[in-house]
This record gives sequence, C-alpha cells and structure tokens, in this order.
Amino acid sequence: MKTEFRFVAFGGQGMILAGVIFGEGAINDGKNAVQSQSYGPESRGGAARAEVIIADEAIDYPMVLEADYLVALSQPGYDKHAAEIKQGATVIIDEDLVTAENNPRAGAFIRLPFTKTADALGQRIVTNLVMLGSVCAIADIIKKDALLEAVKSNVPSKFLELNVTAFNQGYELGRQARQ
Amino acid sequence: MEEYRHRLMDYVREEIMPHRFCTGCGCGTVLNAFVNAVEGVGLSPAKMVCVSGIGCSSWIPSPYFRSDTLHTTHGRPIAFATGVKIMRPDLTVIVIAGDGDVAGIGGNHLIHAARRNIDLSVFMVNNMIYGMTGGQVAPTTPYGVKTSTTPHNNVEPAFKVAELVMTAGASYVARWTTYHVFPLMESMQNAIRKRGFSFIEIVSQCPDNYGRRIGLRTAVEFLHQFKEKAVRIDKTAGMSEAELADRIIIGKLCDRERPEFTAELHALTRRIVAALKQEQPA
Amino acid sequence: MIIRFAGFGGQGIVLSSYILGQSAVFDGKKAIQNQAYGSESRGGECRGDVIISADDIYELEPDYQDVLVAMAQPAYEKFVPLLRREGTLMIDQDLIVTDHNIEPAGITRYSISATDIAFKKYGRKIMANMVMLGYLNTVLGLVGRNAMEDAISRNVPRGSAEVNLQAFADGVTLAQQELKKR
Amino acid sequence: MIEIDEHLCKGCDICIEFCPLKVFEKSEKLNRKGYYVPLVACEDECVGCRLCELLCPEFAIIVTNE
Amino acid sequence: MAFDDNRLSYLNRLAGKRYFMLGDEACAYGAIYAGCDFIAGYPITPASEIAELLARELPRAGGICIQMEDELASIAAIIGASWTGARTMTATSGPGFSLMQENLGYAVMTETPCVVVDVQRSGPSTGQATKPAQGDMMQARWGTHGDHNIIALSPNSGQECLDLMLECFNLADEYRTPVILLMDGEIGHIRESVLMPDPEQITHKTRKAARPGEDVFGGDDLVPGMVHYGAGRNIHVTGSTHKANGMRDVTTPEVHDALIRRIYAKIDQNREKIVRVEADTDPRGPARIGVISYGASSRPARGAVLAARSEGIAVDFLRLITIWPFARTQVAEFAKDLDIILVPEMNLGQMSREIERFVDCRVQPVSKIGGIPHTIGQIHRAIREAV
Amino acid sequence: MLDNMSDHEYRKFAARHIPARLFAAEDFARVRRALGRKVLFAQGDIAVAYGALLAGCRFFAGYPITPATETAEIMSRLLPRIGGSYIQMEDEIASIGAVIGASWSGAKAMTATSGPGFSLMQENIGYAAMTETPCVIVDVQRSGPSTGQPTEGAQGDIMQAKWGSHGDYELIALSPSTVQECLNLTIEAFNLAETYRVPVIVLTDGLIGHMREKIVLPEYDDINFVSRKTTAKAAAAYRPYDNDGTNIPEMANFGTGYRVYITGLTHKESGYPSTDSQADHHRLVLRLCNKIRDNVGKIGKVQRDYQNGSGDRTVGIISYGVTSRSVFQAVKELRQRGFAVDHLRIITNWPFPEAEVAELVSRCRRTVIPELNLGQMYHLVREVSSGANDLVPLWKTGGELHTPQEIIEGVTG
Repeated sequence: MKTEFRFVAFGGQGMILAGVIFGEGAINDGKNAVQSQSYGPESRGGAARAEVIIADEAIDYPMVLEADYLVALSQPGYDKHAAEIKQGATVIIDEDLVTAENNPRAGAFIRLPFTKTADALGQRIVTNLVMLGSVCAIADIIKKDALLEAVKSNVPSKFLELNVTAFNQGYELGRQARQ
Repeated sequence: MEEYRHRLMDYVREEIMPHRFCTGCGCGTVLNAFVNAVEGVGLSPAKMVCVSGIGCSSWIPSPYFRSDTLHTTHGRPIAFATGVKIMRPDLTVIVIAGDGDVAGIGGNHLIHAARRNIDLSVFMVNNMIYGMTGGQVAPTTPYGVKTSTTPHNNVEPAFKVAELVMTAGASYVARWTTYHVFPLMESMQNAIRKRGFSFIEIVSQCPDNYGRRIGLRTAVEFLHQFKEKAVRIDKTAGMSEAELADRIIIGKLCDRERPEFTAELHALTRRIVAALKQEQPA
Repeated sequence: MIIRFAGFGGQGIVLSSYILGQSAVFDGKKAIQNQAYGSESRGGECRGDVIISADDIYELEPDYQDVLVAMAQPAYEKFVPLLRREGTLMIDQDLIVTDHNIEPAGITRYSISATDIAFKKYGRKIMANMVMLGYLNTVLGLVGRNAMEDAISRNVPRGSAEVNLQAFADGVTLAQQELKKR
Repeated sequence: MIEIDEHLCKGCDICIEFCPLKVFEKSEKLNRKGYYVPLVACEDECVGCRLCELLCPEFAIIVTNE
Repeated sequence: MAFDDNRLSYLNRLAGKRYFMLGDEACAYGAIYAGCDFIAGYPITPASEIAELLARELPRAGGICIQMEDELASIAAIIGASWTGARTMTATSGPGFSLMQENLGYAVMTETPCVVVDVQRSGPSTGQATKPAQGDMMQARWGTHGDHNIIALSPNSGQECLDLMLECFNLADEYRTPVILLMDGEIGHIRESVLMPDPEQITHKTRKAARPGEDVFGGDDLVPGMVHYGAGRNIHVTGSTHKANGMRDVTTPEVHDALIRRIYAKIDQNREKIVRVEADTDPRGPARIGVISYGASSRPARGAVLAARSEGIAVDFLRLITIWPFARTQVAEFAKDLDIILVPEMNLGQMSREIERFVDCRVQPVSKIGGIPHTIGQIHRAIREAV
Repeated sequence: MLDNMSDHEYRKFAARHIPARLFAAEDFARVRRALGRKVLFAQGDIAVAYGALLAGCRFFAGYPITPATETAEIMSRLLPRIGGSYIQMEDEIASIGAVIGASWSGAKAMTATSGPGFSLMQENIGYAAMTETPCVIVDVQRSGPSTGQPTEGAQGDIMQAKWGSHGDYELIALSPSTVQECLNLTIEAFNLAETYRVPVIVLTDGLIGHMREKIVLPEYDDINFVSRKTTAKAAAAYRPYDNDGTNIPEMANFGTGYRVYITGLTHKESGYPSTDSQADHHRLVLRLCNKIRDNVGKIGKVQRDYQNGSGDRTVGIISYGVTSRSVFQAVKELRQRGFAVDHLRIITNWPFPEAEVAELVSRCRRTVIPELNLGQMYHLVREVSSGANDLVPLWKTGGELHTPQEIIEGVTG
C-alpha cells in the first residue's frame, strides 16, 4: 500500500519542513517514506513543492506521479498540479489563499482556514503546522503521536508549545472536516 | 483608476517583474538606486553592458536591468567585463555582484582589475553572507557570527573590501548602505562618470538568511542598525580602532586621477600601428 | 639527413641548429628543427636537432642520427651511441676524448679545434659554433653557402654579423683543407 | 501624490517605518501573495521627499509632486 | 568579413613569404590571418610562445593582447570580448586547460564563438612541463560538466597550425561555439617552414546576425543569429538554463531539454560538414592493417606506413584532422575490410577507445607517454607485429 | 598481484600492509553519539556527511553550491564536535587544495560540490591523482553545462569524472541510488581512497541529494575500516613512491619524520621531479593507471537483478544512480506482464565494469540504457560491446527522473 502526498505553496510558507515532518512521522510509525521537494532559486516568494510517499514496502520510484492527496496553499501551485491527481484523490486547500470550487477528479474537496488559524495564534509562521495537523487527521495513515514526535525533533524547542498548539488546532479542523 | 506604472519601468525588464528577491531584501533597493543613478547620469542603457556573477545580488542587473547583460560564472564577472570593456571601450561596463562573488571566489580578479585601473564600475552588494545558497559564512561575515557553515562560531575576521580595492589602485572607492539611498545614488553616478576603476561597497540587508542569525528579523531592523552604526569617513579622524570596530564607515574613500587601462592600451596599439605604417615595406 | 648538435648551454648549440634549419628552408629544402627545452638548456646539457630533406619529413623523434656534432664530453657520451652505423661524427677535439667502445661501427670522424680557434682568433669562445657550422656544411654539402650566410646574418646579435661570418668562413676553409687531404 | 502597486509590494514595511512624516500605515489587506500592503493614511502630510520611493526594494511606490 | 586597413597592410607585408618558425608561432600568425582581434592569456609552457608572438605582432595589426591574472580570467575575458563582436582566443596547456573547464562550459552554454588553443604537455598535473603529449584528447570532449558537444582540430605541422587556426575561427563563428585547437608540445615546439598566405585568398565566415526582434538563443535554426553588445537590443546572456529570448528559466524541464538538445545537435547534425580527415589507402590493393593517428603522432605513423609499404606490407592510413566531433562515419568506412587498426598516440589509448566504439575490427593502441614522440621504427615494428 | 588473491588472502594482506591507526571503536562511538538516533529520516547530502564521519573523515573543506551545500553545513556542525576541522574556503579550487594538504597531514579528508565547482576542481583532481593523495570528492550532479539548472538533478558529469583533468590517470567513482547508499558508499569511498591512494568521487545528484529517506546508521562491526598503508621503514631507507609490488606505495604522512617531497611534476620513486625522463614518466603514469585497472575486479561493484532467461527473448537494462529507482519499479511491472528483463545496476562507474556490461549485452536481444544525460554511459556500453547488438539509449535532461512508464516503453517499444 503506497500513498502519495503533494504539498504546494509559496516559498517561505514552511511547506518543505511540513513534508519533512510528515515523512519523519511515517518513519517513527515504522513505515517507509521518501520525501522530495522542488523550489526555484529564490528561497522566498517563489513556488515550493514538497512530496512525500508513504508505504509499508520499499519504495523504488521516489517521485509522485499522481497524488492521492493534494494540499495547496498557493493559487499557482494549485493551478499547476490540480490535474495531476489520482481519480478519487483528496484535495485540501487553504480557503483564503486558493480560489477553487471543486476538482473533477477529486473524491473529496476540503477547504480549511490554515492561515487564518495561524494568524489567530499570532504567528503566521505556524500555518504549516496547522496544515499538517489537518492532513494527519484527514489522511489518518500516520499515528498522531508519531507525527508529534517528528514535530518535536524538527522545531526549535522554544517554539515547541506554539507549534504543538497549531498542530492540534489543525488536527481538530481536519477531524471535523473528515466527518 | 488608470494602470499604475513606475516612471522608471523602462529601465527594468518589466515582463519579469515583480522580481524574486525576498521581502525587504536590500538587492531591490540597490536596483532602485541604480536605476535612478543611470537616469540621473542621463546614460542610455543601450550603451551599457551589465555583468554579474552568481548570487542574489547578481540578479540585480541580470535579468532585471534592461541593458545588454552578461550573467557569468561564479566569481568571474570582472574578468568577463574586462574582455567586454577592452573591445568596446565606448560602452559603459558595470559589474553588480555580491561580496562572495566579488571578494570571495573572485577576489583575485577584483584586485587585478583595480590594479590595472580599468574603466569598470563595480557595485558590490555586501550582505555579509552567502544568501542564495542559504546562509553560509562569507569573507565579509563579521567575527563571531554563527552561520550555517560556522554553526559554532566564525573565527575568521571580515574583509574590509573597499579599503582593499583602494590600496590595489582603484580611481574611485566609496562605501554606503541601503539606508543611505540618496548619497548611494549620487555616488553611483560619480562612479559611472569616473574614468578608471570605480568601486562602491553597498552594505545591504539579508533578513532571511543573515538577519535571523544575528537577531535582526526584518529589513526595518537592519536599516535602523545601518543608520546607527554608520559613521561618515570625515568623522573617523579622531576615532580609535576599537571605537571603529563595530561601525560601518561610509562615504568616499578615494577619488583620484590615474591612467586608465583601456585608454593606455588602445593608445599604445595606435602608436604601434602608426609606427608600422611609417616603416618601409620590408 | 638527421643532424644533432650537442654540448653545454651557452655554446650556441640551439642557435646552430636553428641557423642550419632556416638556411635549408631558404635553400628550398624541407627542414624541421627541434631542441631540448627546460632545465637542460640552462647551463646544463643542451641539444638541437635538425632534419633536412627534399621530401616531406615524417620523423619527429629519429631512432638514429646521421650526424652528431658534439661540443662537450657528456654530450658525446650520451649521444654517440645513437649515431647511425656509418654515420658522421664531428667533434671539437680539445673538449672531447673519444671512446671507440661506445661508438657505432663504421663511422666517419672529423675533429677540429673550433673553440681554440674561436678564442685565439676572436677572443670569444662562442664563435666556435660558427666555425663548426662552416666546417659541417662544407664537409657534408648540406645547403648553399649563400643561404647559410643569409641565415647567420639574420640570427646573430646586431652588429656581430661580420665577425660571425668570418668565423664561419674559417670553418669552411678548414673543411676544404680536410677534404683535400681525404 | 503617492501610488502603491499592490501587485509588486512584498510587505517589508520599510516605507511605513522610515517615512519622516509617517504617511504610511499598516493595513489588514492581503495581496495575492499573502502580504499585507501598506496604506497611504495621511497623504496630506507628504512633502515629496521620495525617500520611500527610493528605499522601496520593489518599485512599488511612486511619488509625484503636483 | 574583410580585413580592416591596419590588418591588411600588416598582412600584405607577410604575404608569400616563407619563414622557419615554431608551430606555436605559426598558430599565432594563423590567428592574425583569421582576423583575431583579442587574445587574453596566461603564461604556461609550452604555449607561451603563442601569446608572446601575439603580444608583439597583434598590436601591429591593430589587435589587442592582454595577460590576465590566471587562465580562468583569460577565457572569461575572451568570452566577454566575443559578445562585443570581436574574434577572440586564448592559448594554454594542460593545467591551464583544466582551470578553463568551467568557463569553457559557459561558452558552450551561451553559444559564444571563441578559440581555445591547448598545446598539450605531459600530464596529469604539472607532469613534465616541457614535454609533449596528447593526453587531453578526452578532456577536450568531456572536461566540463553537463551534456555538451565541442569542436576540436589537431594540426600535425607548422603550416597546419596556421591553416587550422583560420578554420577554428571560422567554425567558431559559423556554429557559435568554442572551438579547440588541440596542438601538442611537439608540433608547437618544432620549427618548420611555413608559408604566409596572401590575405586576398583568405575567406572568413561571418557570424550570422539575428534579424530585428529575432531571438538570440533559439528559433528555427540550430544556430541562432547573434546580436552584439551595444547594438541596442538589450540582450541577456546567461550560463544558466535560458529560454530562446535569453531569459533564465532554471526549473522547467522542457526549456532545459530543448536548449541542451539544440546546442548538442547543432554540432552533431553538422558532423559531416565539420569533419575533416586525410585518408591514404594503399594503392596496391586491399589492406588488412590500418593505422589511424592525428597530430604529432601522425607524422611518424605516416612514415612507418610508407616504410611498411616499401617492404610489401599493405597498410591503409587515416589521419584525423577534426578530433571532435568524432569522424565516426569516416572511421567506420575506413575500418570496413580491416582486421586490425593500430592507433599510435601519445597517451594511454584515449582515441583508440573512441575508435573502438564505431568499428568491428580489433583496435590496438600504440601508446607512448613520457614526452618523446614515437620513432618511425617503433610504429613500423608495431605494423610488422600486426601482420 | 592483488587481483590474484582470494578475499581471505587479501584481508591478510590488508591487515599486514594497512596497519595505520585504524579507526578505534571509541572514536566510532563518539561519532555515533554526535549523529544521534540510529534510524533517521535524512537527505542524501546529509547521509553523505554521516557516512564520511563514520568512515573517519576528520577534515572537510568546501564552498557553498546548490545542491551540495547541505553536506558542508552538516560537516561544519558535526566535525568540530568530534575533534575534526571544517573550513569554508574562498572557492572550489582552494577547497580541494586544502583537502589534499590535510590528507598529507594524515587526515581522511573530503570536499563536496556540484558541476561548476567540480569543473573548477579538475586541475587539482589531477594533482591528487599524480601525487596519489587519498581523498573523497562528492559531486552532487545538477543540470549543466555551465550554471544550467542549479536545483535540478542530472547525471551529466559521468564522463567528466573520468576525463575532466588533463593527461592520463585513473580514479574511482561510485554512484549511489538511495539515501542509505549515499551513506554506505561514502564509507566505501574512503576505504577505496585509502587502499588505492587515489581520489574517489561519489557521484550523487540533485534528486538524491535533496531527497529524504529512512536511513539506518551502521554499527562499528558492520564496517570494515581501511586506513592508508603507512611505512615502517627507517627514514633513510624510505622513498615515497617505491613500488613494493602492489603498485601502491607506502605513505609517510607529513610530520612523521620522513621529510617527504611531494610534487605534481613527474617524479621518481624518491619523489624528486624528473621532468625530462621518458622512462620515469612512463613508469609512474603506467603504475598510477594500473593500480586501478588491474584491480577492477576488487573495486568494481554492480547489482545484478537477473532472471538469466534465454538470450533471444531477454531485454537488458543497464542503469546507475537515481535512475535505477525507476528501473527497479519498471522491472517489477514488466515481469508481472511476462517480459524477461535482466537489470544490471552499475555502482562503480569508474573503473567501468566492462566485463559485466559486455556479458549482459552479448546475451540480450536488446539493451536499454536510461540516464539523465545525452547518452554518456551509452557511449561506454558501445565501446565494450561489439556493436552488433541493439542498444537503446533513453536520454532525459531537464531535471526530472524517468517515470517507470518511460522505462517500460523503452523496453517494449
């Protein structure tokens, strides 16, 4: 069983870190994972994409061809990758940053307020953790504890509490969306 | 509301704006000052060649400034520019690149071009870090700063590049910061007009890859610091080395007349050709 | 015809080979000239090679020389074994003690006191190379005398052409005497 | 008159901070790239010194003296 | 391209004269005849004589010579100068050629016409500075990173040093690419008779000019037209992956693919036009033995072939004048009826491996390293042993 | 001599001739503590650094370049913690220069770069080959030529790795295809560098360098540590380039009392320059080449995924590096669909495993060679195959990996 995730955003939104945490969470959970990314030469403001493949078996081809999950925090990112999803895939967008009503190939189309939630916590920088919490709840293939462990090893300890809060709020958003 | 268009958009490659510098990056301000300087000098970009290397600030002319542009390999823009200038002395050749490019990997070309006193204007954007590759130590990084490749401590002192270039023989040398935009613009005009090697070190901010390492998180904090730390060169006379250690000395370091290389070279060639013509055919 | 000049740096060895090669070209022949570069040519051992031919020259590194002009003992010892059987050896007799054991069979030997003549007559040992050139060219009939004199005039230091040509002529005279004897 | 190109602005706040007469203010308005663009709050105060125009890294501000 | 007055009056003084000169010097005169405007270099044995002669003579012909601070700067300067419309060159040897590799790739990527002379010496590293070799044959093809193609020619006489320089500059301009003259220390440092041609007989290919509005880095032709600096076109030249208009696009695979394949193809598809070989098949009938050689090695190789024939051994001979692109069709054709090909070269078998890729018969290197060219006898023996 | 030895004999030989300060278990434990957990989710660039540290690397000199910078960054953080030294030099030329100097000071030393920096290093790579300096160079390949696409992966430096410097020389180059292998092969690279006294190149690429995967750190007993064979001779009797019959001279590190003279000029066994002797040059360069060429069997590593079916049906695939990942997936699918496919993955690009390749090509109906360049290894396969077989190059440039489907089409098409 192999599940492919694609996260798209602008550079600077922490999407690659989110991908790293997501992949490491899968490893913590005893699964295999490959994470790759692509970004332009600029570290901020350009297009950024993180891809994670999670599987029980060894992963040969390491790239995402058709995503099971497309998570979009930028309009150009969404527009570019909207068609490259599996039939019946789950699409998750930030409702304030991406304008899209539905996707003909999507089995589920979920709009969530990641940025707004982070802003409410006073730190836009944790948008990615909100998103990650939601994806954790919606996809439900990595245990929440395993993912939180990965959060801990990847964010500075003085911001840990904030990040965990963001993650939990996102998780709650995702849980509700799933229902 | 009518379509907004900046009055100097003709000087930039508008089709690829907005540029890709990070929020608050000093490179944008340098581009702005440079465009204003070129307009102020009344120079047609069609008579300019801008040469740059590899690094964020190399993007200032390449691709954003709309003249002939030569985007070269890392560290070598001055060498490339030397070839351009020798063969087209009528064109104004300008190098804009970063501290790593010009003073690090390309340090040898810098001192030799200054020694030759070739008529180039080199605007070195000094953000004290390798920004494009993510924040590694540069030859201009101050002692004691932790970077991604000096995570424990930087134990190397920083280069004083402007002073080095002055010693090497340049005609015009100045240092400004991205806060001092009006004198910077004026200085760029002087540098462009100067016959000979002119060099401006522009102390600039990199909030994303340098600022977070020294506790300055935004461009605003950087500019405040530049404003506070800057000291005009004419005020440094009575100051001790210790007093100056943490300051940014701004202003014109030198402005002098020295024989210019391409002029000398072409005059020599003319003399040789003329001498040959006077010789009787062998 | 493959000719090797060998001696010490400072004896004008390379210049000799250059003049011979150039004069061959002036004379309408094909020629290549090669020399040892680097440490060898600065005071140490020194050599210059010339190949002269009426046809295209394919040889760059000959297996054997037809002629060896030796102006120093180490050069003689090093290169005489590479002389072709029945080749020609030309030495400055005051500088070299020959050793028949290392010489190929059947060679023809010519010995003159080039350095001695140069020093006694002109006060300059370096003129020995011109004496040698005149001798060599006359004995073997390599190139026309005019072509060689032209090449000498072009390649010796300004103002010294006359004395060099005089030394060359001395070598020619010596050779003519020697040829009469044989 | 001060014009701001929202499309170009990256929300660095330099203009807000360094305008000698504090003409600009932060706004709540997000542009398409997710930056808060500044607001020209008291244009009447502007004396046309053009510091904001020259400091702006984005060519997003233009000051015209009428 | 016509000569300007200065150049013409300079060359008219030389026309028809025969000189006894170094291969290096002949190469330098070739550059003057080729209309070279600018040379930037750095001293290195055994190539220094080229720069020295040009430093003396090129200004007399109205050109410019500069000694840069190193070889990286030298090739950088000639690339910059080339974009002003000048014909430019540099000359070096192994260690300097290694230093130039990054910017050689830059010239390929930016499609900058220029000529690089590599007078090969014994390597690796500083090796034997004064000794000739042919050890950079593969480096010339593969020395810089990434996929690319290159043109390289190899002279085997002083006269050819001059003649091939003309060809190098013409090829560089015609295909908008750096061209390498792969000399060797042997040919560079022997003196031979060289005839100075009549300037009226020289033909120069001109760079194709881009039409107004036409892209400088793409378009319908494999070789796009060029625009020079100062022409008011505001062209952008970058070594990064770029679109047809010169603007960087370093993330779109299709842009990179199209650019690199075109740059590769402009030489690959014109191979038959570019390649020059010199074949000498045994007139007396089918030979089973062939000899392929190039540069300095081809002189004793040819001598050995003639010697073998005089003994009644049938031998075919092929000399590669163009080294890159490789003369694959000519070599395959040459090899058709042969049992064995001997490849005398002054390295450990670099081109013999390349030959192996395109022939079915046995290929045997006749290697010699250490700075002394093959003697005719050595190659002759190898032919005898192959019988 | 070495190639006639059995593995057992070789180990005995190595124990006798390679005694120099082997990496002690306590040292290793210290490094392992610095690296943290045994199971990690890490990038290829990081795995390379970890491999180097675990192999005993104590010196790194580098210069920032995408996509290799992460290796330098992690080395700068970890090396000081285990008593090693890191320096960022002024350019890549200086970086490899410093590495060579450090190696002669006795340290296992490395640098990491990408295409443009690799091009700059070529002169000094030749110097390392000529002076027989053990060192490791990681080239994280990106799309070229020139600055090309800095953030995209490629395999365009395969030929350059062998032919980038002037003159005749041999070196070793390895291509990992997983992040775990980035770690394992870097350890291997150090062992080979020390054994053969040669620069060893680890050819990763931007894809694998930036990709994160699960890696498991090895234990002390998992690794066979090799250090250079140093001399036990008295200083007066020692000559730095004496051939003891193995073609690999004993080394005397700087400061150990031997006062060795090291030069990139052609040198005699004494180390002193010999710039005029044909015989000295021939003997030296031939030995430099033969010490590698004669040991292809020992150095060369391949991975065979063979069914060894009948030749007239079988299609062969030859791959290396990251491209192998697509091939493995494609091969699984092809076999499910009933195709006979034999896959040879080349781990050691240089010296090129000619015999292995020739064997596969000779018995396959056609052989497909996918690579992220315009056919560089295809070139080499042609060289060692008779030319009569159907060789299919699958070229791809621009920074994207072949999809398994593209490989399948190459095989079936």
